[in-house]
Amino acid sequence: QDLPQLEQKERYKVGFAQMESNNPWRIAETKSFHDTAEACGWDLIATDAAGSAAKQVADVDSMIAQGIDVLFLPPREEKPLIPAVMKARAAGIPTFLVDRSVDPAVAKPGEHFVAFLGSDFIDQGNRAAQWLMENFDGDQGVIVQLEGTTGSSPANDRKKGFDDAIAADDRFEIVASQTGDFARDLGRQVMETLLQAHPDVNVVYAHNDEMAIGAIQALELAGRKPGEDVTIVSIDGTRDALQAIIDGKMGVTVESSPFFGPLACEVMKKYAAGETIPEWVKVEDRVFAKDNAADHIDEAY
Amino acid sequence: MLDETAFDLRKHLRRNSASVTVWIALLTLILFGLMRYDNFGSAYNFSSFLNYNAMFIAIALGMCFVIMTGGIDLSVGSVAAFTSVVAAYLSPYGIQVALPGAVLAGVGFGAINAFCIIILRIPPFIATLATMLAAKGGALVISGAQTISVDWGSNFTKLGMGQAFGLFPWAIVIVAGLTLVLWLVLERTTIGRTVLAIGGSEDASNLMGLKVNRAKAFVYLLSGGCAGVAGVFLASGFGAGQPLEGIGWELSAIASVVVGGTLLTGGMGSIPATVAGALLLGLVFNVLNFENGQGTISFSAYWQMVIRGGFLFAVILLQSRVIAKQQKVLGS
Amino acid sequence: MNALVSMSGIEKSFAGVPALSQASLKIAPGEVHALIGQNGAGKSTMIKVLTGVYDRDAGDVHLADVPSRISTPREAQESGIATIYQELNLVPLRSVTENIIMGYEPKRFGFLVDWREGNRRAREVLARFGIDIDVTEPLGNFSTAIQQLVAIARAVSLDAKLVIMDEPTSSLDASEVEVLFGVVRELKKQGVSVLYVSHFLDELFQICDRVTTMRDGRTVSTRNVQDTTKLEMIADMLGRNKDEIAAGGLTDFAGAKAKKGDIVLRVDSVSTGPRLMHFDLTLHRGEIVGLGGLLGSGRTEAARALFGVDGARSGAIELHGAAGQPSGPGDAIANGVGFLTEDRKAEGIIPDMSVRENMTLALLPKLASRGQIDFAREREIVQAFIDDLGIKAAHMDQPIRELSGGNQQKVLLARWLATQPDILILDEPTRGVDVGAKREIQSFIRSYVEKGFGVVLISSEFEELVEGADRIVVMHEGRSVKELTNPGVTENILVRALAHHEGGAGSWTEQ
Amino acid sequence: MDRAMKLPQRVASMPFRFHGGIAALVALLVFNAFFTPNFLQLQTLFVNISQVATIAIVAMGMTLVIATGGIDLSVGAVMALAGAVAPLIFLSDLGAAYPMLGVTLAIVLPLFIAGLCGVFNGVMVAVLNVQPIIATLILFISGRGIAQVLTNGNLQTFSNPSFSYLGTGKVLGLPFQGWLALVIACALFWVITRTTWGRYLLAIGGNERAAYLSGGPVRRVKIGAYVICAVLAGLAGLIVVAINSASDAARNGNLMELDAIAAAVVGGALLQGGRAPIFGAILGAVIIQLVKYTLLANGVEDEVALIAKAVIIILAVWVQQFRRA
Ligand SMILES: Nc1ncnc2c1ncn2[C@@H]1O[C@H](COP(=O)(O)OP(=O)(O)OP(=O)(O)O)[C@@H](O)[C@H]1O
Ligand SMILES: Nc1ncnc2c1ncn2[C@@H]1O[C@H](COP(=O)(O)OP(=O)(O)OP(=O)(O)O)[C@@H](O)[C@H]1O
Ligand SMILES: [Mg+2]
Ligand SMILES: [Mg+2]
Repeated sequence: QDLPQLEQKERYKVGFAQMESNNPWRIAETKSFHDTAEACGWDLIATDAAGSAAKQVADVDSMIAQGIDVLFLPPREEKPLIPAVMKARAAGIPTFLVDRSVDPAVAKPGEHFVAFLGSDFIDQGNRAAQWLMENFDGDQGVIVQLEGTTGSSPANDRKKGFDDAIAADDRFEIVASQTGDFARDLGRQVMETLLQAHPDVNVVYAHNDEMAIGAIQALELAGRKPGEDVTIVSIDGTRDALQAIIDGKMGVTVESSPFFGPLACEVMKKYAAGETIPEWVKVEDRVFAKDNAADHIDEAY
Repeated sequence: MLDETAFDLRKHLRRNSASVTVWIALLTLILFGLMRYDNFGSAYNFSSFLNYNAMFIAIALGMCFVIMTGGIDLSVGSVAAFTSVVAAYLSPYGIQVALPGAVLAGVGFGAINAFCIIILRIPPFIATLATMLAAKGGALVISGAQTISVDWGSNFTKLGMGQAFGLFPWAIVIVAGLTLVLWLVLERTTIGRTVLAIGGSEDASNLMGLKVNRAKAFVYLLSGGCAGVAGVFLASGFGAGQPLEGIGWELSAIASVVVGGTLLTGGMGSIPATVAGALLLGLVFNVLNFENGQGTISFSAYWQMVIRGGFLFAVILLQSRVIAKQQKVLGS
Repeated sequence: MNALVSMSGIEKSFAGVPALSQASLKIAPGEVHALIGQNGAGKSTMIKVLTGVYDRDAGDVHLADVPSRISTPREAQESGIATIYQELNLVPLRSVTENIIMGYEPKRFGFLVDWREGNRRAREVLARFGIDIDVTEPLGNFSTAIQQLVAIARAVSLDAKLVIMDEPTSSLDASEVEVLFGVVRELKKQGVSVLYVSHFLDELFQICDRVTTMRDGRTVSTRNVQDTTKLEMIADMLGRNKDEIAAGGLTDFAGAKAKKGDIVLRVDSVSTGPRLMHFDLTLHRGEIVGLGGLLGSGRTEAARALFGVDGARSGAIELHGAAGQPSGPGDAIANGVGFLTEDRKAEGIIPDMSVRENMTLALLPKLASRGQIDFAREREIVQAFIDDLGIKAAHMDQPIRELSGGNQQKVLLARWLATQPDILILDEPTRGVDVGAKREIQSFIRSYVEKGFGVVLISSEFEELVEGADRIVVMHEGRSVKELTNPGVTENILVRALAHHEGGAGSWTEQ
Repeated sequence: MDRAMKLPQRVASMPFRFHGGIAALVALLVFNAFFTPNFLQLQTLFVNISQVATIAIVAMGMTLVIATGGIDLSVGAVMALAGAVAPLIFLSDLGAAYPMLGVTLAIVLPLFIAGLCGVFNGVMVAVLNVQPIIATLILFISGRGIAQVLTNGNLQTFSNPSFSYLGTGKVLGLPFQGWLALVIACALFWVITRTTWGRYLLAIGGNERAAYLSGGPVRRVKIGAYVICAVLAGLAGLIVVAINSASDAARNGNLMELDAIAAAVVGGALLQGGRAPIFGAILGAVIIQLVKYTLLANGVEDEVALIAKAVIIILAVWVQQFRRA
């Protein structure tokens, strides 16, 4: 079976079904789509599923009912969003998955949806670990891991990527791995507690920058010197994180850019023009550390 | 003869003015949508809307029974998530196994609630709050904190995605059946009447020799079972058991019940009006999505929260006026 | 004689405080057996032990010579004991029918409730009490009297071997009491036993065969009613000598007369709604004005209007010669009005609060300076009232729910006496109160009036009104229709005044 | 002070609800002393005090509301709202020009706005007779939305040492917010036990009609309880913002209502009203906090921790029921 085609025209009715808006990253992503809309000729319908995969499917349903031409979907979960992809295809709407993908065992790019635009969460975790292994100069790395929302796919993948890579280096040991729910305040509280239970910690790996910043605050409150006696590695590349790197409090953050609007526009135009789209339009994530943080802080969100 | 029927209708409307309000509000909102948006009344929107809301209706029905006894069940959302995982695990054996299995799991949590409330005498709010945490934890444990794919090969996904008689999604048929049965249970069975009596006055019900504990256990088991049904819809409609779903479902279910005119203190309540309440609250999302497609304003996620709160405020205000009037008729 | 019920050596205590000790009771088949005693003597507790509401600490209960296995009210019903508990055990939100047939619904196909048949049955049993109302209407829409009768109707309809009535007549008027007696006699004719608890000793002579008296949780005597006198019963109840009591009289109103002073309250044609229309009243200092009327005649409504609970739609209220309707209870209290409500449980006590806190609730604004309570003064005042009124409580910090009804009532009376209102409205101040406490309460009312305050006394007991009030305003359907002035009013005159305005007394129609 | 009441009766009648909570607390402490690494350290105390303060402050407000027979689901949203407003003020031009005035306003104004939320809840409940769960559900849903609308959904980060003192300052070596909670507790305890307002509060919870018919200012007292609760929630929101040097309207106070209710109930509050154990609320908050701490410090997985928390809540409440009977 073929993918639905997209005709070339002036304006498109475009659906963007955001999954939630409870963190700066998501907000920046939504904003990026809104900002792109005018330039790209989109009549944008943006919905918000408030963190529920089920509602996200229902949102897509209501967009299908409204007769959108294209769907951009950051699926909250790998499996539960498959029906949304299938329904869109059945309705003749080409779908692009954004920043997360769905279970490839059931819904395939090039067949059920056009392509996946985004980074590789496992790779992000992996690269954070790589940087750590290259730049850590002690002989014993005692790691605390601050996980994202329990059960969410970025949390699972970033953990897997990091754990797998770090296992290869026996200088490191992960002594505690607890969820901070991707939030700064919880990241701080969890770090405060873990620091008490494991005072010898000298590495913190956080699944996002918000928790990393929280961890830095916890360390400072406890009289530790983040950046000097504790190395902090994280993912996202927010402005606060880059500032922390510049200030020497944080080691590295692996970029996970939320600015998908322009890319989405570009890929959609190409698809409409009949070009073949690769199954995975990979976003090249940069790595921000001491050497380049200052150069990029102005473009960060 | 003629006179008497006319009088009865008036009496009926007077006694059920809260239900009448919610139906009017629902129809008004539908009419508003039909007039303002293209495709709002399309079969696709209609059936996908009902299909999605079938879960919430199922939960609200169970909640309605609990609330009519003067209790509350905060655990329904987490239990639905838990049972969706159970259903996903059982899906290879087909719906005939997965549905009873998941419902049974839900009933199990209902039994825990009932035990804590009836035997340990823990207030329902606290008991079900604890079960909410436990069910969420349990869902994550049994799923290994992953969404669990259903078996797409078995007949399991028919329930959530297939159409009954090629017309309606199965979920709607099931929920309609459930509504009917529960309506009958409430209006025409001893246990239904006992539920209402308990809400009216538990002491009096005890002294009247009603089987109070049995009825209380029944409502919590029922609520758990309804959450189980919702869990099955969740798994089969979305192709996965989802341990993280269900957050806040208990509050929307409570809101549906109250918007339907049921007193939170118990003793009075209506099944159809609860369904209408659930539909009304669900429809707000649908309308907001369509409004966002108008191109005039695009409501951000936070504006949507404000609008939903405002809408709930308006309906509750209206409802509280109506109920106050009714109570005034009732004296004191 | 084989006893239908035989209880002996019953012990029951609450949180270490004994309510029953060595109590016993024997009820013969087909007899009407009275159970009497002061407030807190343990009558209701005895009934609750028998019907499985409470577990007993010790003692034997036999039903027809077989050890009783009743441990819940349900099992009591199944064993043929139907009970009307003292506190109405009905569900006001549900319909009259449901309240009557609940638990015994007629079914179709074995599981669906047959409402048509249920309504028919409900109407049928109510008809025995001469009541014709819309049985599908919520019970709460009807007056206390109707509700009381519905409770009785339910019990009677259960086909029991024993019907227990704990103070069934406390909120019924004379004609309804007559109807009830008719039903009791009928039950007796059918061989059903009745256990009858009442503080109205005169009633016992009309219907009861034997009477058991309790005092302080013990059974003191069981007598044949024919062979005893009221005085003897009272002596048993109080544990005192007959002659001592004979000297006193039954109410403590008679004789005393206060000087009538200026007008403190003038009510001119006040209406608050359909249940109070064009109500007139004047009250002088040093005077007790009684409000007489049948149940539902609007006396409570009148009191609520005076106290600012229900706003007047028309008419005028003058307090101390100044026009002004109180805007609410707080305002009324500040203007020297007090209101002892008729429903002690729902509108009077705060069960978990102490005697002290309950007593000073209305006095709080005066007890505090800048919001801060003066505890020393509070305790002083409370102790004074406990001593004066002879309130029986372990200490002033005991939760009021642990007190007997009569003592609770005294605490509530003290709540209002403490604020020293110029106008004290008492709605059924002695309802459900035993003879001893009743006399005491009445004497407090009298001495309060003698200090120059005015009292509005609402009572369903003609004796209390006739002997206690200086004037009686007769109410009918929300209007003040007649005024009788003492001395010279007798119960007969009062009954005639009431009957004059009441077409077919005792028949109730829908609202 | 109390001659009429003998000592054993006093012991038997008043503080027995505490025993369940105290038993739970002691059990937790003993467990931690043995099994949690480095538990018996001053720093542990420090960390726990700084974390428990917000729960305790909100739980005390919740206790007042519960004492009237109500409940307040909106506390988390109010935290977010107050927390969102504060940085808006001291980051504004005015705040930049007059730093002291900015900080003062940044504390007073959010608390005032929180108070308005309390007025809204209170009026809904006391005047319009809407059931408390539903009345406060409205702000639960939209309060956070309003906060996000105000900040456009953005995280606001700042560095303002004088404001941050709320969350990071120390007095006598212990966190400022801990002292704050203690002061509030003493003040509220005084209000409840010594003032007419407190007496009316308990009377309303015990029997609202009786309280009204005895001249109690029912509406005013109820609204007051919701206002105090909301203001305390607002204060907690400010503390969270101050600790983090950032205001996150989406997350601030998330799920706080559940913790606060659990703390109040574990501390001895009765959901049907009539009881306001303020120090019980603190005890409850400490237990909730210690449970969190224990599970975290011992590396218990999040999902198992949820189950453990459920069991502990049930046990703590059950022990109290048991004691009572
Ligand atoms: N649930 C209870 N908890 C504590 N004490 C109780 C309880 N029920 C009754 N009591 C106490 O037991 C004693 C007997 O009370 P009971 O209600 O049986 O008296 P009674 O004879 O029915 O009085 P009344 O004529 O006022 O109805 C009283 O002292 C009362 O305070
Ligand atoms: N027919 C009725 N329908 C509805 N409510 C009624 C009816 N009659 C009385 N009530 C209610 O019952 C309460 C008891 O007052 P009632 O009408 O019996 O007046 P009353 O003359 O004060 O009689 P009582 O002797 O009981 O004090 C009142 O507050 C009133 O609201
Ligand atoms: Mg009694
Ligand atoms: Mg009356």
